[in-house]
Amino acid sequence: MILNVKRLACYKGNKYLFRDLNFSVSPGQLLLIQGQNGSGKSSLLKILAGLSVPEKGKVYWGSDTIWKQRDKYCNQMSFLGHKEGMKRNLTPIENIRDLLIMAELPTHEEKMKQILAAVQLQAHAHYPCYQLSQGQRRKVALCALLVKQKPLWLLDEPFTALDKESIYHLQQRFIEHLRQNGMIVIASHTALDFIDLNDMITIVLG
Amino acid sequence: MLKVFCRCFFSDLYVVFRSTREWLSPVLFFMIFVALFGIGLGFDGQQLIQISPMIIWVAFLLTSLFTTESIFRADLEEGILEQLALSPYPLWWLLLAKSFAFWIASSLPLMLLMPFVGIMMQLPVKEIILLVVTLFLGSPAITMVGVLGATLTITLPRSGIFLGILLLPLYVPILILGQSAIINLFSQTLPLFQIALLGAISLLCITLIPHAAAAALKTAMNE
Amino acid sequence: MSHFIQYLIHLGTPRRFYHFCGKLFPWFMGFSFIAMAYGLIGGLFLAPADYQQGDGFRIIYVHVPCAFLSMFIYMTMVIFSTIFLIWRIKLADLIAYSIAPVGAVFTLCALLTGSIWGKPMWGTWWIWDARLTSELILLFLYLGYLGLYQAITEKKLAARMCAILAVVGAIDIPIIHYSVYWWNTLHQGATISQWGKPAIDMTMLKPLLSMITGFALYTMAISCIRIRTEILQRDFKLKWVNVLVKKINERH
Amino acid sequence: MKGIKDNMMSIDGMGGYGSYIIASYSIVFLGLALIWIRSIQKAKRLQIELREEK
Repeated sequence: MILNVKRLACYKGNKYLFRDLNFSVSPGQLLLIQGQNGSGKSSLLKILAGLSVPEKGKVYWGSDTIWKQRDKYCNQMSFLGHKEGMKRNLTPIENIRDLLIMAELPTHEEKMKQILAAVQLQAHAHYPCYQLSQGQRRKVALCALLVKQKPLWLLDEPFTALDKESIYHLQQRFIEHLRQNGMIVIASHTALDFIDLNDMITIVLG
Repeated sequence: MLKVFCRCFFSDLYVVFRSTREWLSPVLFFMIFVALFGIGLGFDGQQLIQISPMIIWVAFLLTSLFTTESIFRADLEEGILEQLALSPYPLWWLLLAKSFAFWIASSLPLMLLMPFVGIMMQLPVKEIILLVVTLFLGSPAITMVGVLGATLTITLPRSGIFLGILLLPLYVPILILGQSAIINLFSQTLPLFQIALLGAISLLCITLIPHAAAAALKTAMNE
Repeated sequence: MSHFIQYLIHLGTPRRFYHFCGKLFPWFMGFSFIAMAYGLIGGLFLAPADYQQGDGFRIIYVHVPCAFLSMFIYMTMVIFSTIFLIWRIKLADLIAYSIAPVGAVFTLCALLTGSIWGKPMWGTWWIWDARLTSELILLFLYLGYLGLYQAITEKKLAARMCAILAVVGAIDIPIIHYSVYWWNTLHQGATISQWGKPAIDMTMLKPLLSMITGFALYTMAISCIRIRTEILQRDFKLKWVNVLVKKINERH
Repeated sequence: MKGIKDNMMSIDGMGGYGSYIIASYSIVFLGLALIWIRSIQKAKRLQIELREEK
């Protein structure tokens, strides 16, 4: 499966954020979307996720557009936006379980704990999320992403509020995912300093 | 399909019942509202019996109006709605589960209180039973209408009183039917017609509104 | 029929519709004045006094057109909102939004004249009967629609949200009407809404029909202006508007 | 002609309904005028705006 974008245009607040955008991401590739604040990074990512409809252009997943095969596409993609998608009153374990069930996946308690342990959150596994810091919540959300193991990851500013060590750890996970023929799209205004990849495409918006 | 419904439902219930303030404050509001009327009219027992069903109905509607604003507020801030919209399951199904949970959390406590409130307001047993029955049949419609209002105003920062203007027209038929059911009982006839109609409206709301709300929510995500 | 549909599609672009409205406007306005003038003269002077209500019934000539148009405009809004929701034709939403304030004013007029009429007839300014209640709720629906449209800053979003609201309201109004109606008939028997039903005399009916037609044409004329303004506002940045403005500037 | 005249006479007195009739007619036509004025105002304002813009 290839993610293919053709002649995409996004119109917001009386002007075009971008026009005639063409690119494709194939298995094992990472796409980095860069640009200043307000240049349309998040909007582009939302379009790719199918959350919003572009002014013009099409997004293909394989041979068909993502809007035609929405259920199938949603099944092969995980999206992490600005907001974590974590309920404040639920524990990390419960949150991850919710996300897994919503994605039609089996829930292994052990596996979830393992992954939480890998980011030093095992002690917090059974406390409500409002006790966690911003960065810790972000980590939980990324854990959910890792457990889900969907081929395509769409990540909006995944590194905000994370410490250096976690960023390093996360980027190792990215490389692992790419080796298993996964695809990653990242919107970020910082460069990926730890990753040294041949198969990286960069788009600069604005 | 059913599994995801249950998951969505229970996790919403956990969220509400874990924070006492969230489910208790509407109940308290309801009690205060009714008690104020009771105190104000307390010396005239006959008059109280005449209008107390109306007071309880209005208190119920106002309480649900105040809770309506918060249905999706937290979910929007936490990004849950985006995840719901991206689930392979149809959004209306998930919304139905959420609405059901919201109904349990907001309407059920009030209905359980009804016997006590009814005694406080000097209602005879028969009327209390009828009040609970009509509320039970009407409240799903009230909740669903609230869900629709909440999705329509989801992008507004403070929807408060404006939501009232939107929801008032939609509350009116339910209020009228509930009210007329009780007035019928005063004249010693069993108001089966109103009860059936209330049930029908609730069914209509349960089947149609999740679709409308899902469409509205998807558009709101677009922004 | 297919020619007609083709013609409609041809009109579907804002630019064509703008000019179309411009051409229709004087006709609507002219005929509406004629119809209203006949209605006024006929209603106030030619028609005889009612045998029950005396001259009080003459309020019918403004009340009924207002009430009719308030419902009619809402129905039109609902139809255009449905078209917008199904086929996503932006022009449909634009028309619905442009006529909504007109409908709100008519609803308010119908309510006020209704209660003025009610005072001498029923002895009270207001009763909660089916027609008055549903008219009041209709006013709230109009206000809700307009308020929501203005409150949501993202206009595309506002359009869809309001279209959904309009359609839901359309289901709501008959339910309210009949629930009050049944309530009244069950509870106190039909007492209020039954008077004055015998066959209406032609000298009374003709001015009424003429008045309704006049009001409807007036609404359409006003709608033409409002729709044109709204089209210009939404297509502010487009080329054809530039050309149009240049042409008007040259003429001045 | 006589019939019309009779009716005119009754309008003069209006059988006690005169104030109600005048009130309702004036409200409605005030309403009509109001929509008219508002719509024209809006159109004019936009026209000025457009001319200044271009």
